[in-house]
Amino acid sequence: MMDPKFIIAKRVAKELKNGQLVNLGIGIPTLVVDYIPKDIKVLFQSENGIIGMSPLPEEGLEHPDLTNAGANYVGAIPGAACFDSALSFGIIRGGHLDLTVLGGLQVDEEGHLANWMVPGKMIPGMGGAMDLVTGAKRVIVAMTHTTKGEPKIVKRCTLPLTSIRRVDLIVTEMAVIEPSKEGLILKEISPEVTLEDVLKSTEASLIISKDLKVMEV
Amino acid sequence: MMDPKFIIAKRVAKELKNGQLVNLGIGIPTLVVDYIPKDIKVLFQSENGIIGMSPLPEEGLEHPDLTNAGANYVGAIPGAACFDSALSFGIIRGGHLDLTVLGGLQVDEEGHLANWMVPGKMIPGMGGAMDLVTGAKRVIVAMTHTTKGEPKIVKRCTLPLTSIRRVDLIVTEMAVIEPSKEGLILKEISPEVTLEDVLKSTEASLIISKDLKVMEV
Amino acid sequence: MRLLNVEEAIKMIPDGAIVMIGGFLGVGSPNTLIDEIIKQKRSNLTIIANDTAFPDKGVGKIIVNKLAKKVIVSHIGTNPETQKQMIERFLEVELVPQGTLVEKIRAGGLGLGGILTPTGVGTIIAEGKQIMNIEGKDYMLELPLKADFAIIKAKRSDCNGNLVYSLTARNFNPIMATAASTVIAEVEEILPVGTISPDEVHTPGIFIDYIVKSR
Amino acid sequence: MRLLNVEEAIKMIPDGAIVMIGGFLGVGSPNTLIDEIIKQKRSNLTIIANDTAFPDKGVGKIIVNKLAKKVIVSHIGTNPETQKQMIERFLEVELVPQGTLVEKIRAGGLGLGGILTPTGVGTIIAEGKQIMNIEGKDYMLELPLKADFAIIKAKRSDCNGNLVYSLTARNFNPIMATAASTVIAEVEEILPVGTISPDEVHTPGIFIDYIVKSR
Repeated sequence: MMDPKFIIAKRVAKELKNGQLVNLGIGIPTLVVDYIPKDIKVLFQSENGIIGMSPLPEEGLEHPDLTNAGANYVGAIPGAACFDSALSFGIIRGGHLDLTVLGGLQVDEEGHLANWMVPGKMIPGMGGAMDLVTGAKRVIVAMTHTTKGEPKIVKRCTLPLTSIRRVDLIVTEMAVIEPSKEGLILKEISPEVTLEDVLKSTEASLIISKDLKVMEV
Repeated sequence: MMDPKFIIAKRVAKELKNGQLVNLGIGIPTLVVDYIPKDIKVLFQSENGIIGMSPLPEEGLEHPDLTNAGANYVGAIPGAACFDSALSFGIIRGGHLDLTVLGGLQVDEEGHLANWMVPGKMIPGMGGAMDLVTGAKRVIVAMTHTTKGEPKIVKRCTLPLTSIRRVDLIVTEMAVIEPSKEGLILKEISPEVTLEDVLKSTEASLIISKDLKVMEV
Repeated sequence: MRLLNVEEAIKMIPDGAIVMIGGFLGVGSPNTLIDEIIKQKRSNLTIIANDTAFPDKGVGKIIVNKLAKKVIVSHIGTNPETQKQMIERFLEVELVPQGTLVEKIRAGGLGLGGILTPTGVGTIIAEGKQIMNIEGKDYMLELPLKADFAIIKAKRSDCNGNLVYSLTARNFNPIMATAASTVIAEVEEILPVGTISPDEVHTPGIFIDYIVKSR
Repeated sequence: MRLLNVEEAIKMIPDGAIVMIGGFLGVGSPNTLIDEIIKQKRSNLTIIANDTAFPDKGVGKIIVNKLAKKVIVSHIGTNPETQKQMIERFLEVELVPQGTLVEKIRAGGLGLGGILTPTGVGTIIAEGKQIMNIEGKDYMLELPLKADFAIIKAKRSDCNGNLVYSLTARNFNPIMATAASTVIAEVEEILPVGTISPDEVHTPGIFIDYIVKSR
């Protein structure tokens, strides 16, 4: 089986639509860039202040003033634009960002995401995540289905929420799940696992879609 | 006797201090620029989005994209900077403007200025005046002492106020008056008029400064 | 970003639309677009702009042609026609201090629910407004402003819609570009992508839906 | 604007000062000034910054050298030393969402009494905060942030202090330049007045009190 993170990134890449403005979070979301279909052109925004970010064209071309939100050196496409953090988060909070893909620690039955702290253990801070989840037109959570065998899709988040906005899609290596008013709708299952496997690895109740599909990766 | 507006402009010019950032309103305040002492260098801000405005160097050099807040063609000094209206009013409201000189319809005993409308008659609107009076570090009102024989320095403004901030100085062709907690302090009288003339032309009570001077113009 | 001719661009705007128009007393106004609004007699408009300029300039022409039913502006003093139509009750005029107006538009564009400003506190424009005391000082709550359309003017654009403004013609244009459902930018020249440095861009192209060339 | 050497510049900052520091994970941070803060052991600082960067980079070095008593930041995850000092109760950490942090600083700099943001509503960071419902949506009132000093980094300055930033090194720098009593800008090059076009200037020189050259 492929490394889960590549399966997730590959599946998320299919969600991108031509012409979208997209912000990819650190970790698995960053990998999405490698799987974008050839016929799809998107613009990448990074919250540290750029639209038109691209991968570093080659080693040796690093510029100390051009990085992504994880401080990794990147490139820029012709026609890129830079701006300060106030405009950058204005773009995010103001609904001008079409899609954000973020990592997650937990998502619950209401579609609420928790991804910024584990009280008493790990407190990285929310960075731009709270603004991204609150403001982006579409939010996809890209995360492994479980961590150390523990389900990450839970009845109710035990970790502090990132936002009370319902995320739009959860993509794991096992399944694609769409949070809705009625609850979490299981839309796709990986060809590598059974429905039973998914249900066992999920604490939250899942509504099985009438149109349940095999996850294409 | 000199035209009152030139007397006022000339006296106001003496209030400018080296290195200040100054915004001059339309009308009499605009004339101040012609009387700035040679040893004083100030920067002029205009609320339509420039610091470093200068008079038009000569006719024929008008540029359609470079005007003052009255839509008159101006020049720019080397080292000028342009910006949008949000930053322009951020500079004003945020306390970064050292001085504004504005025209007035009325000023009252509390030092409150009214200069943006005469209900039922003339309603030009406040433009940037409310922000300027509220935000500038120092506000000087430059206006004629009376209009059609009616005092403009009154007990209490009958016209709608521009701000509840007490202005710092009133300069007319007859007198220089400093609003204070205690009331309006008469500081200087024009050599062309008597104390009696000033008191007769002023509706508000004036506290005569112990250090009353002759207005130098 | 799509390039349009001016006729197509103005055809998108329906009668009765809320339209933001850039410019300061006509400087930095999208004049080609304004002239076409008049030509196509787009009417019953609500105009959000800094001012109503002069009778023969910028937003002023829309007023003179009686195409606006309401204006939200900071100043009408340079266009006698505005006050005349206001007195005749043909035109509704909402006056907002200039710095507050631009922050309201910015709040609308950048997803803020409102801002607190000291400007106007204690004056007649504070009537009916919520006052909040923050650390001993009174501020007025001002709510966001958005529009159906923004028509703005820039000096240059690249083919991605990245905009650069010129001198004091910038004014309200970059802020309005963020705050309307559809944004039409009029520009004097359109350059190849890559000819405007990322650090020079004043308005990123993602805010711009359509570009029209100035006539 | 006055040119200073780095020693003089940092001597102005007293122990216990509130200091804003530009940069995003060290990119666009005033490293020459930061190194001098460490050299002069300026201590008990309250730092307002986007993040605490890495132990060997940007603001991170100030943390590692135990010179801060409090940080107001959006992220500490890349610097384990920050969390360690927080747990040891040596360092107070106030976490603020990045978009809220920059708006709080902007409000402080540009004279607003606060802003309403939807970010954080319903989460633990909303505890004790005032919630306001505007047109059916909840927003959180966030108050302005100001500082005694801002130390920022730009690429270039002219002799009037007009600043130009480079690419993603811009980030918080222009906003912080508006919000401190004393603003010290570190720049890589200082150009004659008139060599930076008015339309290219990112931060007008009036915001800048002192310029220091990067080492």
